[in-house]
Amino acid sequence: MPATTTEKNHKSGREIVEIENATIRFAGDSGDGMQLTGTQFTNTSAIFGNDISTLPDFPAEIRAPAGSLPGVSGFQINFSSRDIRTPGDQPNVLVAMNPAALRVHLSDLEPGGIVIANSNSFLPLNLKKAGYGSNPLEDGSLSGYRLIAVPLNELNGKALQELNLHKRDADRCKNFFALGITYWLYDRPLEPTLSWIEAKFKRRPQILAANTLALRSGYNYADTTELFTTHYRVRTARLAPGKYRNITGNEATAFGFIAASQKLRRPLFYASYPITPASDILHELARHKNFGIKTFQAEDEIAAVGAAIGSSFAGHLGLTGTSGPGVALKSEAIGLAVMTELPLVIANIQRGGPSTGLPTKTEQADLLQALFGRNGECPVAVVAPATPSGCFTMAFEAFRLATRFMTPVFFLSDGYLANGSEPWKIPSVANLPDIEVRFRTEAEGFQPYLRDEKTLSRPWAIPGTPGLEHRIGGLEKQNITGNVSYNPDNHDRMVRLRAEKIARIADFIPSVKVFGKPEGKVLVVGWGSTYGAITSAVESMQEQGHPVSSLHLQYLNPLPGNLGEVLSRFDRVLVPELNLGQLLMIIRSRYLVDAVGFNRVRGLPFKISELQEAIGEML
Amino acid sequence: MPATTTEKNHKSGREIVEIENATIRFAGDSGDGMQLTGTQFTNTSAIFGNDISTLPDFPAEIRAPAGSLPGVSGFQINFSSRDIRTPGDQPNVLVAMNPAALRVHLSDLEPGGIVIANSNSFLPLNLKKAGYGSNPLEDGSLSGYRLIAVPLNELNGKALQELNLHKRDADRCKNFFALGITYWLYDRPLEPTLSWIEAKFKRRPQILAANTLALRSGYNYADTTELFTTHYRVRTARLAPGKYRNITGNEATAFGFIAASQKLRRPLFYASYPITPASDILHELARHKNFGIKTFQAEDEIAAVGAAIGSSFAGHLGLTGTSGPGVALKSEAIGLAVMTELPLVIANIQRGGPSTGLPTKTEQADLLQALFGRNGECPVAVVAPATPSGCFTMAFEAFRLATRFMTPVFFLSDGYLANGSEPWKIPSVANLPDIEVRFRTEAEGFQPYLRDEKTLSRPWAIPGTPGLEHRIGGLEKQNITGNVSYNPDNHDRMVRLRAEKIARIADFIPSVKVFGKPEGKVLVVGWGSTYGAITSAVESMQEQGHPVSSLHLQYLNPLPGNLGEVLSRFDRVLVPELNLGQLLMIIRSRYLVDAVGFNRVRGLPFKISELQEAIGEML
Amino acid sequence: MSHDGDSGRKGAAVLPMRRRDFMSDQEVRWCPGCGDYSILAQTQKMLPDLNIPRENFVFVSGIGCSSRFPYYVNTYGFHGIHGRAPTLATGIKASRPELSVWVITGDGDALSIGGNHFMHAVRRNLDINIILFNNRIYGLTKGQYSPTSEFGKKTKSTPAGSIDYPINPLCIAISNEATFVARSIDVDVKHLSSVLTQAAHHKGVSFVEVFQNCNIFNDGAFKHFSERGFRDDRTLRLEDGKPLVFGRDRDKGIRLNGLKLEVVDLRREDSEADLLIHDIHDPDPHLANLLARMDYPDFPVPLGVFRSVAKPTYDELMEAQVQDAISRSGTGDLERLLNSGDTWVVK
Amino acid sequence: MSHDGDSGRKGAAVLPMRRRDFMSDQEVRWCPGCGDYSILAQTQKMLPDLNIPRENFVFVSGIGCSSRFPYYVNTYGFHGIHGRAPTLATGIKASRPELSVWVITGDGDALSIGGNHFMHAVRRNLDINIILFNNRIYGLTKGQYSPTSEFGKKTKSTPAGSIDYPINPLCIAISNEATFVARSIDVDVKHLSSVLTQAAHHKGVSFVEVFQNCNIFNDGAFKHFSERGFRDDRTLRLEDGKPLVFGRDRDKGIRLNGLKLEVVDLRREDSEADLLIHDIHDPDPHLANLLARMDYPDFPVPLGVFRSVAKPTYDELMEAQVQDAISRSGTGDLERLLNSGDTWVVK
Ligand SMILES: Cc1ncc(C[n+]2csc(CCOP(=O)(O)OP(=O)(O)O)c2C)c(N)n1
Ligand SMILES: Cc1ncc(C[n+]2csc(CCOP(=O)(O)OP(=O)(O)O)c2C)c(N)n1
Ligand code: SF4
Ligand code: SF4
Ligand SMILES: [Mg+2]
Ligand SMILES: [Mg+2]
Repeated sequence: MPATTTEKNHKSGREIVEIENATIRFAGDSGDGMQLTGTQFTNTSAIFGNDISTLPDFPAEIRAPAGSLPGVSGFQINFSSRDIRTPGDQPNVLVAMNPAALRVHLSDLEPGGIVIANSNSFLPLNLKKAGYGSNPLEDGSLSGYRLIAVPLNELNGKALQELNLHKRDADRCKNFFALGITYWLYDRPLEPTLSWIEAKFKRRPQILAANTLALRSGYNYADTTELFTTHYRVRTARLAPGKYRNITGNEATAFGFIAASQKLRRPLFYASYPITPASDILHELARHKNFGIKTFQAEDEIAAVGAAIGSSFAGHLGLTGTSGPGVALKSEAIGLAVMTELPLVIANIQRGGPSTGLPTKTEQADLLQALFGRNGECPVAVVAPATPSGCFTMAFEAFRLATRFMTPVFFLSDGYLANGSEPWKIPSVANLPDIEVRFRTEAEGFQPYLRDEKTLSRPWAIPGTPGLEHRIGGLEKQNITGNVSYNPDNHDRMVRLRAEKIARIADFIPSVKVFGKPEGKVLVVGWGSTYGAITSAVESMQEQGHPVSSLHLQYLNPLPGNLGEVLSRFDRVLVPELNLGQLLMIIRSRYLVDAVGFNRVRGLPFKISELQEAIGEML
Repeated sequence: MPATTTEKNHKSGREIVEIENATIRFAGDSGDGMQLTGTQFTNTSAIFGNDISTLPDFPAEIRAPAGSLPGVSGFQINFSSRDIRTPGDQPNVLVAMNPAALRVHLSDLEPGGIVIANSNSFLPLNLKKAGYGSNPLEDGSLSGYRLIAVPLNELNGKALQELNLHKRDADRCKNFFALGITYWLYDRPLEPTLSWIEAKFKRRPQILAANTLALRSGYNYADTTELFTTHYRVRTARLAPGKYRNITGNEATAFGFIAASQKLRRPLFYASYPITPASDILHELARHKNFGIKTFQAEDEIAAVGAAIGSSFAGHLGLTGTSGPGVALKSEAIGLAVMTELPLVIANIQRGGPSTGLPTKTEQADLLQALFGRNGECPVAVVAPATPSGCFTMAFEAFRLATRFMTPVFFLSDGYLANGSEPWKIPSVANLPDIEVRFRTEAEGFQPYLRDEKTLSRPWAIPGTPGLEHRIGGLEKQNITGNVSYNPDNHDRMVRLRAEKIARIADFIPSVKVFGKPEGKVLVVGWGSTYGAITSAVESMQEQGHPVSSLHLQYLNPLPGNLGEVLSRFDRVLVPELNLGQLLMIIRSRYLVDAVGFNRVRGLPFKISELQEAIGEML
Repeated sequence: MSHDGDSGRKGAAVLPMRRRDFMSDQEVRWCPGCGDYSILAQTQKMLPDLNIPRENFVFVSGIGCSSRFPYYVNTYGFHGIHGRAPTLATGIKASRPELSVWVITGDGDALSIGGNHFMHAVRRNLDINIILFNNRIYGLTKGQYSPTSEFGKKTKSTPAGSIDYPINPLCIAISNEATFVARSIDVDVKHLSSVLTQAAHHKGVSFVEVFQNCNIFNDGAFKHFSERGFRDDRTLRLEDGKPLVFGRDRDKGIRLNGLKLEVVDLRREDSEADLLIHDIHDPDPHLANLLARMDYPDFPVPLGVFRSVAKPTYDELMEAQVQDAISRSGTGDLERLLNSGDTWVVK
Repeated sequence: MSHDGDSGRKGAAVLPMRRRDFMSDQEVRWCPGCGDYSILAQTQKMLPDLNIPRENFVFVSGIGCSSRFPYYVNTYGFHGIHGRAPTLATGIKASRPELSVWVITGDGDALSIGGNHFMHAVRRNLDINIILFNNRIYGLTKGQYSPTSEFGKKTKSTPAGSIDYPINPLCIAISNEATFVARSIDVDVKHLSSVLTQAAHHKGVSFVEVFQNCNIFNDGAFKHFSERGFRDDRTLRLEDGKPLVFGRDRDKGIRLNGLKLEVVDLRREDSEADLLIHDIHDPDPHLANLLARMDYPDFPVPLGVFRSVAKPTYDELMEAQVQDAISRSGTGDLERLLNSGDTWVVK
């Protein structure tokens, strides 16, 4: 957090340092409310006007054993007065509610960074659970950091004394006390959180009072004591003018689908079986039934995709969402949708694999599954958002393509996008692309597999339309008539037609744009959630004068038509992915370019610094 | 069928022409017994000592409507005094039991080839069903062929008169009458079929007598009438000395698995859900319970693979078999086997896709599904037999690798291999490779994910072993201890270890051998069931002096270690596949070679001639 | 909500329809003699009488011989994948409750691979008709035993006899609280047609098991009770509100003895008084359950409607939640949605 | 057959085992207060008494909070994938009948995604123990409704209330002819331990539903009948051979009225004579079915063993077919197999 200007705080008299951006990480037990605390800090900073980017990181267990290492839950926020694209490589401040949190997260903290630790929880049992031989708050092992040990339980307990709460209930508020401290540290307004507390607990006045008091007390404590010699101010970011809100990827995804449904004037039918990190899309869509949305929690993923296909056949917008293991189960049915050439969107919110893997961590390792994870030649379109708010656009795009081309479309998000958030300039509905569905209604000349000349798509002829009665299914179809056909030449033709139909989508999607010079030494090619880290890394390399450019693919199948040509303008191509080289394989095979991968499969997003290093090695 | 020598038949006095090889196709209604007729002709020719190759081709319906085009069932046999590798591009003789059979198959017949048609079935209704405006036996449209119209029902009926059968029952024998005719035409011995009839119908003397009589009468009819002016002799092939049997791919597959079980001294557990064209493996294995084999017809494919994994965990040889749609369903569980690092063999008898596709037709379009059809980085080994009898070896290999490397292995056969047959020189059991399983039994130092230095495989420690109690599962594992771990670096390490383990298999499989010169202009690279056609095409191009070689991959993942080097020795690489270019993609991406695909997706094997043409275009 | 209505209601056929209006142009490809023909014929005959526009019918199936059915009916049709027809039907019906949705399935399709979807479609009381063609064998894959095959059955996959205890489809349906449960048989075309009609009229899930002969792989599976000569003695026609009487001479009945059923010889006992009275509307499924477990030779095989009770359907409940949301919060307004939550303005 | 025997029988522990022998070194990661702890504790306490060598136990599970169970038991264990535990168990048990196989599953795991495997494992009478932790919610995915959630339940995925009619797991098991069916509850540790022990001793499939409190997402789901104050009045302890009596003062009973059950006030009626006598060995499942459908408030909630009948198990039948094949055809001879059929010699 490079300081820019310094002034004296009017109230405390202590120094206030103006900085460009800061990164703070809250960490504690699963039960300590860290996700909530992080979200409050995020919203406050967003409303305050910073650019933000967040990274929640929580265990697969609901409430892993108190004090244990696997039970640690974290939430990182990067907030800035400039454009930022990632949650930050290294936090400047770590709030550690217990020894386990300290142990798990300390290594990420910047050298000399601030540790705010709840000293009340550094008791022998907790220290042992975290694997500490001695108390790090006392044994000098934190000498490389600025340690602020705060007896949170004690202070918070005292602050709430007047309310006569049970100790347990009072203790539950200590995260707000900690939040108050950080608000002072970064000169944040209390109002957004105060009004959130008010709205949330309006029916439970005791809790309302307790949380309010805890927050204020934490703030005042930092203000009055000499805990910190300085505090910081991160000014409003120079974001483009407009109305903003903070949005997570899963919210944006749900909104994008709703927007598509509204623009297409067809009801959305969302069929899903709960799975981390996709469940929140179901939860979100279920709340908006007044948009004509029906949500169906199916008995399993196969039922979900089957119902979505059925719904599409019936003329609604069939949508199913899941994560990798669920996609595996849906793959047979996706083949059916390919054969029957029905619109269908499959949202895969990728997580760490293989198998159950790392359910709450992020990864990009399902691209090849989306492309090839079915029997036979079974092409589908694939799109992938690059940022949390970008999920809106690509969700919308998924349905634009699915309905236009009568095809299944994969929407590949991931755990990082899903739960991460950023400020979103709310688009005006009028500016959304105009898209429409045209059902076939004329019986004259109707054939179920008659194809549109441009898109090769077949007509969408829905039950209830007189004269268009027809039968479709998973057996090979005769072109045009749609009758079952075992004819060898017809099969060959249909296999190629289905492939060609997907290939033609390339004419209906934007060309890739290069970030930086249109030619040069190194081109960095990314896709999906790595956008922020890649772009930031490339930008800083460019600022250092290196001949590096980047491009980011949001359309993975088909690839944009100009990609080959762009690739050819660079000496070397680097493809960073959170997998072992999936897009890399496609690019090498397709364009015969000796592209090189940079691969990390750690369940976490890239750090800007590691990408810079990797790019540096290519130069 | 090029003639070599000619002599006079001692009995009929008619010319007997010696030829090198011949191809005959039987075609009729599903109910006409064409598969049986073909099998008899095959076995007789095999026992007689020809080299043979067969291609059954039947509809997806059990008994499609009599006389209809989709109801036609065919069986083609290529038999020869030389080495042959394919069922033949063009039949020399077509036996057409009805108009539909003629219509469907005539275009494949060689110009001037012989049509033996059952004239009794060329009645107005049947002609109409087959789409004939007039009777092709009479309207001169067959003038380009040698037409032998035989009133089969009539002749057969008369021959069986003495038995006083119902007309319907008598008619059922007419395929044997036709078979008799073809036996005369190709100078085949009647004995093998006669003794088969005897064994088969020993409890039904009427049927026994009827079939015997029909066969003999057909033969005699051809012998006494002047139906044919010449007949043909295809001498015994110069096969390597040894004991032979005829074998289909599915039989050889089952035998290979049994052989692996015997050699590994572990019981086989086959769990499967019926599906064409894999079901016969279940049927075959179910008959050999005295080998300690347990077969389990599961409620679905997921249950089948789950049970196979459970069996492997328990220390048996877990095996599951299916076709593409079933693999789609199994993919989540295969991921579990990858994560738990258990041996498992998945036999995929590929058929036409996508979706239900063409259930009874052949295709090679599930390679990428085998490689990538799961969530996450989820590597497995893949082997693929090249010939029906070669299924034996590769099934055996699948278990050798699965147990040695503690990994799932895909065995990719296809409908053509499964149902096709060829003479098989029966291997001696003593000559089968020695392979063994070593279960971990020492408790001292045991760790579930401790790895063998060479293979990186973990120990197989089965329930019932005291002191080795441990837990595995689908969540990411800590290396060595096998405990659940969400640690980022451990995950990255495990992802790479799993990949590396599969990569190391390359050291345990044979190098690829080039057929032809080790360098040259064109290298044809194939895999799976296209072996026969590719090799034949390449051989004939070589005979014509072209600088063409070929290699055939039976190990698809990992690829043999010397492949890259071999590829580099040729100017151009052609990859013929019965898909849209799946191996092609891998080769291009891996070796950055501008390989070109030759792709047909017609549900049928390649013709030698089309491959020759494709190769020709590369020269 | 703001979407256009679906085009379902315009232009229904004006003339009364006939059987041939429901015959498609596709050649029927079952084996000659297959019981499926009869079920197809009865369905095509019955459909015109339902007074539903032809374009509002959707026939959905899985995979199997039976599942080819939709190709032959000239309505909308979806030949799905193995075992998944109920899932397709769920999407269709839940999206468009005005459609008449029929699931055609086999014993393997519905009870083996598709058991879970079958169970859940039934328990949700989706307003669809599920017709299970039970031939106690896998037809399409050429003769393996199925979940309804008898114990010990020798088939290609079980040369030493199957060791799976068979499933009773009616019991499964009833234990999932199916609101309409019936059984018929291919060879009794009048009965079949009547049962199908009743199923069609039931609102909620209708489950009909049809015994169907597969003359190629399991010929005569039902003939021990269904052949004309003794059909009346070995089957029991269920009639609502009537005592359970059977026999060619209607001389046998069924009564309750404690928790069990027993056959009574009406020639020996004096009255029908203590015979069980069939009651398809009983909200409790106990009677249906008892009847469903009756089997030859201890009992006659019951045919007809076992149970028919009213309960709100899944599709109507789902639609009601949408309407309710609209009436509570107004038709969704996208602009408002996007602008919901904490927002701020950057100038 | 020619293979080496599995190593299952050598070196069973000599000393009597204790609870802690069945505690693994893994930290238990359920939420504090979760009902799963009690089930784990009772299982670990009961296992030593079964006299089965520890190495012969295998605990198999699917995915869910409950499915973490195997990690905590110091036996062989397999944490599978969602809904598929019965399939893994089938492979383990069918391969190695000497192992004691336990399936640990949740209401979502067993009845939603895994419904089909559950059904088929039960109907095959595989000799395994299936313990269903029914908390009527999806715990691990943070609180969506499950197939056993009550109609109208508001959860994250059903903000307007669920519209699925709940499944009764016991009825499903019974309709699949489960040979052992029981129910217990986390808070009654003695009862739970006794039911688990009986399940362990049953040969054939044992199905035990355990009501389990999820204090995070569905707290108090069972407290309306299970709280100490009125537990005896609102639950019925099933005891084989005994009349169905309940109540703190054992003053209420259950009797049959025609096809239905009714509650009798024993203080008013003179005798227990016409009360139903519980009979777990009745080959007919009617009584079990009637009991399974009893629910509060109309009836007390029955706990205990509903049914326990003997029937050959799948694993033993499968093993018998292998042994039978060997005794009929001799141990498989590979050389002979490869040389079977028509062969010929080329010289
Ligand atoms: C995923 C999948 N698994 C297996 C099959 C093969 N298969 C097709 S139909 C069928 C069973 C047919 O039996 P049933 O449902 O009883 O129908 P029937 O043919 O007897 O009418 C099977 C196993 C398939 N098509 N798809
Ligand atoms: C294929 C697949 N789909 C979905 C999930 C997500 N998932 C994990 S557990 C679970 C349900 C848990 O509910 P239940 O079985 O009742 O167990 P509980 O957590 O309540 O003990 C779901 C939906 C998954 N892991 N895998
Ligand atoms: S195989 Fe059996 S069920 Fe299938 S069409 Fe033929 S007779 Fe009917
Ligand atoms: S979420 Fe519920 S079921 Fe899961 S561990 Fe916590 S309390 Fe137990
Ligand atoms: Mg069937
Ligand atoms: Mg649960």
